[in-house]
Amino acid sequence: KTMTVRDALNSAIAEELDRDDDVFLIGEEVAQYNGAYKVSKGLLDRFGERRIIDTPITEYGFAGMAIGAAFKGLKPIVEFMSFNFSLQAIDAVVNSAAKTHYMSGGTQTCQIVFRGPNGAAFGVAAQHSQDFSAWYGSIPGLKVLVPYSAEDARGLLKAAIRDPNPVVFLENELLYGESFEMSEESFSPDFTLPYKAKVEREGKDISIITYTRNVEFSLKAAEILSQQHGIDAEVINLRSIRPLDVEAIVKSLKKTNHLITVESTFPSFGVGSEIVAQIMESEGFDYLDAPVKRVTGADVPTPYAKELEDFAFPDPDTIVRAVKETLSVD
Amino acid sequence: KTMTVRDALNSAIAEELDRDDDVFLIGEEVAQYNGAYKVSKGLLDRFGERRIIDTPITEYGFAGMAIGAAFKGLKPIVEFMSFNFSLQAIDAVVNSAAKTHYMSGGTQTCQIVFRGPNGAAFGVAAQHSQDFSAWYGSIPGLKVLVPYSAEDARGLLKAAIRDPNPVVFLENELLYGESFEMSEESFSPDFTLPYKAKVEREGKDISIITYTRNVEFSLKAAEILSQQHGIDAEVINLRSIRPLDVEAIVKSLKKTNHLITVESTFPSFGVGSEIVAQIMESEGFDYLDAPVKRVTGADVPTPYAKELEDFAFPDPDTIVRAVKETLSVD
Amino acid sequence: SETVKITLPETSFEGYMLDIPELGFETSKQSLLQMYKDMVIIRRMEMACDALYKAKKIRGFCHLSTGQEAIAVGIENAITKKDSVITSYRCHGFTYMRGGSVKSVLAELMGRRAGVSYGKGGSMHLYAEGFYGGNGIVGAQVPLGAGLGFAHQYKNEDACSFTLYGDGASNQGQIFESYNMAKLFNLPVIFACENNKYGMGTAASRSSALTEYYKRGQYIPGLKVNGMDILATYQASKFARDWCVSGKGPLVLEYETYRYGGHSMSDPGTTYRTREEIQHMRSKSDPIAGLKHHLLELSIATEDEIKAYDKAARKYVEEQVALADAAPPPDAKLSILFEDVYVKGTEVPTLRGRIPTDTWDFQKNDFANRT
Amino acid sequence: SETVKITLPETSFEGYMLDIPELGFETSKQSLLQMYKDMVIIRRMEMACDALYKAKKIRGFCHLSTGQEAIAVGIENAITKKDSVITSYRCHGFTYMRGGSVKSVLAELMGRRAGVSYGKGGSMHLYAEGFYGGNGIVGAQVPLGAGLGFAHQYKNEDACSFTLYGDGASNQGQIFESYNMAKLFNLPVIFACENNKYGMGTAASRSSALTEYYKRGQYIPGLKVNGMDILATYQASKFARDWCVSGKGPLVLEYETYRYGGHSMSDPGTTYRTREEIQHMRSKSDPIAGLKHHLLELSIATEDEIKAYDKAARKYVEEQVALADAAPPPDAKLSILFEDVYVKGTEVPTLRGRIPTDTWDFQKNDFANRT
Ligand SMILES: Cc1ncc(C[n+]2csc(CCOP(=O)(O)OP(=O)(O)O)c2C)c(N)n1
Ligand SMILES: Cc1ncc(C[n+]2csc(CCOP(=O)(O)OP(=O)(O)O)c2C)c(N)n1
Ligand SMILES: [Mg+2]
Ligand SMILES: [Mg+2]
Repeated sequence: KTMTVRDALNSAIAEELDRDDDVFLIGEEVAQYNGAYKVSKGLLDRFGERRIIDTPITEYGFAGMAIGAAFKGLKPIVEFMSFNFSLQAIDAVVNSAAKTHYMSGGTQTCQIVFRGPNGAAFGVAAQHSQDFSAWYGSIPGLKVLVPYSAEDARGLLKAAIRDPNPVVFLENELLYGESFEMSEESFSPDFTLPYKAKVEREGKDISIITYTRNVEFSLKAAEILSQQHGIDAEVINLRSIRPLDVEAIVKSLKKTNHLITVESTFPSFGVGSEIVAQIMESEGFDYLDAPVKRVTGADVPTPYAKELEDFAFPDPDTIVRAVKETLSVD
Repeated sequence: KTMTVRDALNSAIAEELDRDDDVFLIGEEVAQYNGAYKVSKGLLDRFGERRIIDTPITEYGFAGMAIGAAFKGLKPIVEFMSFNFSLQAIDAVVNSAAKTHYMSGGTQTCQIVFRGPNGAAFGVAAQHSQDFSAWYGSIPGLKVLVPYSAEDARGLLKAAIRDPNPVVFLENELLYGESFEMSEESFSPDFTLPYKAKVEREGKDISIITYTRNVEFSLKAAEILSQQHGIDAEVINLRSIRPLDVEAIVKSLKKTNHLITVESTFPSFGVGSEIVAQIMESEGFDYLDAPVKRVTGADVPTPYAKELEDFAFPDPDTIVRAVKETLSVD
Repeated sequence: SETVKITLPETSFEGYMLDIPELGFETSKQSLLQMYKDMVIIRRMEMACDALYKAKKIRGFCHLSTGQEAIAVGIENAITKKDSVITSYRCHGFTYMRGGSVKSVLAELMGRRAGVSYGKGGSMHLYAEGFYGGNGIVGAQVPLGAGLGFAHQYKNEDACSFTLYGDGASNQGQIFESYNMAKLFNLPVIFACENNKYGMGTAASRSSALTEYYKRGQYIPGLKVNGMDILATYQASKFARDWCVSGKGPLVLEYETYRYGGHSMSDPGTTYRTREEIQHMRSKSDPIAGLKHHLLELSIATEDEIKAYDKAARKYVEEQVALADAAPPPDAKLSILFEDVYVKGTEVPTLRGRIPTDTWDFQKNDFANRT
Repeated sequence: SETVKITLPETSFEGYMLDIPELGFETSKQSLLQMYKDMVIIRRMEMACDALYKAKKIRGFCHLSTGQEAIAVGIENAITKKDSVITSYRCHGFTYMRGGSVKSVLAELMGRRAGVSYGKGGSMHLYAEGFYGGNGIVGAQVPLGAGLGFAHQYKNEDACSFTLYGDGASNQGQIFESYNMAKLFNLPVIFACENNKYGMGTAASRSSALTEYYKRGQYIPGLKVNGMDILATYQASKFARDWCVSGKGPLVLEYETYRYGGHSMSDPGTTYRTREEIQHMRSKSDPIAGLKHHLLELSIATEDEIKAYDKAARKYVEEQVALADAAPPPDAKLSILFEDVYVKGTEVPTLRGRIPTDTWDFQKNDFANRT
């Protein structure tokens, strides 16, 4: 059976709302409009205004309000219409949600999920295209999840909603409509996923470490590599940025001795940078037969024109190029 | 002759105010109170209310207002009382200051400096201790400077104020009162520094790449290493995070074949991570005789108690440990 | 040119802590005609956007101002080139009025090098002389607009800043921060709320505890204006400019208006409001029909002349569409990708592409790592 | 216990869109005595902080509430344990009133494991049952406080949230965002501004275009209270709680008060205001002296009894200081450093120290990379 990412998210939220009266969904256009991207479709009808709450366009205000509610034991799911707008609320997320448990010596919890589409969509230009995985990923006190498939989305979101810590849940607008095969167990209302990487494709020549939509591009690249160059790439879907499953990365590297990272964040201080540093500091380093190469978003505010935008984010061809350069193949 | 960092900043601002009527200073307590940390001492008296402007506690508002003024050709210097509070304004800095020149196809400039103390002071706990160098450093459209000495502070701030691009200028509160030797030329009103790394101490055994207050700790560590272990460390003061002077790093590495990074940001997706990744992607990689080790802030919201806080940020001992581990010395 | 005397209906304005503008004023026939032509061109331009979007020639978000044309046109006629204007993403009409040609606006929307932002900004990020964008983050432009006013004051210019934002945006905290500073510093800023009754799918009354947006400055005087009447809009904008330029400090304006279409191209605009409501506004309050009525009544133009203008406008926009569509996109080159991140000549030495071999070196004006 | 009848002076309150509370009310002698004792203990505690700071036993920022004691005490006496309180960093008195012992407050300030936050928060980050901090980012606690009220409403509790912030904080945008949502959702939130006339070195009139903070909710009723009079403060807080709990929605309270000391320990507090001003407030409006006067006048206590209370309070605080000072700091261990980043049992597998060998493994409960 298959499911779209949108439906996976919707069903995960609905089930958790069913399961626990303390869970509620809050954000811009989540209720009457059914969500800007229809992730919350039908939820207002089913759960009513107490549980599905439309807010004014005041990100700092409603994120802060949800955090306060979490301080009193509620379990809010906060939808940012886009994580680009979470910049208006990032002080609340970082200073109030992430740090309070520590500052209070563990006496004050904050069970909350911040979710919504992260990064770019098509043709939405610089202010609507930033990927925040590395920023949120750097904050102790947060967990940061990055689902790719519908099963990821369902299992990780349900886990996040039940996690007693603040979780940042980064979706991808361009994946909402995509359908994925689902396992039998993933339909269970108790299906949750651990925050561990998943091997999406086994391979022996090179490891491609990636997440969200770039998993798709990496799988495509792996096909091209296999068919055109006889290169057998292993593709690893990180699923989580914090914690970062370094063990899984190193395990794959030990097998393939070659590795690239693929992400859509700005290149500097990004997810790839951290992975390289982690490898360098682990036994993985000794298994490297070539330096790790990072495939990243280009170091530009995202341009609008398609001809330029096409250079701004990874695609299968670029991944293929990076692999070939890493393996010194023409 | 010597100068404190505070005086260096103060004189740089005063001279640039003298030089160009479009330059003004704006922020909380910068005028009548002479600055929360007295960096702007005497400037109100000298330049008057038109040029030295106290604002309400509304970071988003006054940062945005200054950006708007920059759109019209003024050259604001925005003081954040601490960069921790810049989180309330970070949307304006990133989405309005950094991206507008690009989004406008180069038709709209934004000459502005955001400055103030970044990172921790003593005993100020989690909400007042975050180091934002990697975050701002990741944003194309910004430049990000990190002065260490009084000469750095003077030369880089004057350069930043004259730079037609938005510049984030990260100071360190704990350095304000420290005195440094100044070169003759650094007293010139036309003294500016390029955004390049500086070799603070030459050495042949290992390169320590660092910035701001950690330069001091690294120099101390180098002394200990030299005296107690006969290790000759080269200490490099980055001075700039964006651009990052990879050339200088690699040059040093080629000489020493060993390298560590030292910074006070959270460890993940930090400055050290990026340096490791840059080395991996450069010819520097071939010169590494041991993996690069990162010395960073610990992965915790900063604790208050000194006994714990002492573990939160690098100190000379930890740097010595990292060097010894890297060189496999007991 | 010949002048006419206008008397606005009593219902045009509602004041808050101020005396409303004169209802009677004189203006030239010529300028009324020009207003008409401009509104028609903007409407035609928005219709062209709609069609081009549906033809997949415009990508991403695209927000049309159909129904709201009187605001951009009324303001521009009331101000001078020295004044500043800044808006949200719903900015096509303002860009045109500030001097951006229809071609250069549409070329931008189609991602062409001939666009006002050289194809880098798209629909939400248009700029022109004295027009500071086209800003995509709801509410973000308001402190920027206060800063434009700050600069006018700093430079001792007789000019002001028209800072526009929506009814939805009106609740963003930075707007209140801006109100406060503008009042404290007595800045020549007009906080101008385009109240089109909805922020996306949210009716004003569901987003705002106080929907009298002209009062939201609280300690700043305010004026509500019938934003569907170009004459009221013009007179109010002139009043507002005079207010600011004469040193009275900031003012809050509320233009009551209506967007005929959806919020953006992906929103049909009919799930959160009735078709009757839209139809009612279109047929009873349309700013173009309203001015046409005046032109006829004041014998400034005949029905035939107006038809001719309409036809000319349509033809003109069609030509501009063709020119825009004929304009090439930016070259698919990394040198163009990396242009404009920094001011030319002051770039960081290199900028990285998606892989290290795509890194650009500004000094070499070539790839950094290729030989 | 015996009751007394209080009649507040006319000048105690100023209302905005509401009828001010009754000036006359009954209360027990016992509770007035307790208020007195609590205020004296808080003052003594703050004096102890001052001394401990000067002795370098307290580090970092430390903000005292000397002069403002009537607010914490008045509120606590007016509310129940079910209600919520949240404040800025100036939070010692509130923590004490919500149930944190003097010892546990001072231990926290001295960075001891026995502190309310186990030494991890320090002066600005105190917590207690029903007290949600001690928050260090100016204004950040206000949306959080609205969320506390939201939770009370969601859970259908007869309880409200006292959300405190300063005159300086009152201009932060998120406060207006919170006002708006609280009104739209009819939340039981009291937005309580402690107007102590200065935000750091900035006088209220230089930070705020409208210094009548009780009116800043605009569409939310407001009440100004003489915050130097514990009886007025108590009565207003009770009124506010009743207002919210009876379903009337949010309320803005302004407690007019004064801080005797500097903003924090590094501020002498005398560069931006005159010594005369401080002296005047101290001698004419002190909340403790004011209540003492009532106690004498109402024959609740004699001069000697009060002296005895004062002495007892001093002795008590001295004992608590000694106990706090005798309490050990947290063990200098990485296991303690990394505790509380996440909820126990749900940590990320490892957290990194300053170097890789200092990485902590929660499963192993030991270093990850050491053998
Ligand atoms: C900070 C932020 N939050 C949310 C959005 C998404 N968004 C774009 S427009 C809009 C509605 C704005 O409504 P209004 O201010 O009334 O302006 P209008 O579109 O009606 O002109 C929303 C929610 C955004 N761009 N920025
Ligand atoms: C967002 C932010 N900006 C600035 C500061 C620095 N700061 C701490 S307290 C303060 C003054 C606040 O004044 P007010 O709100 O009147 O409270 P009071 O200190 O008088 O109790 C400032 C500017 C901060 N902590 N957070
Ligand atoms: Mg609207
Ligand atoms: Mg104050």
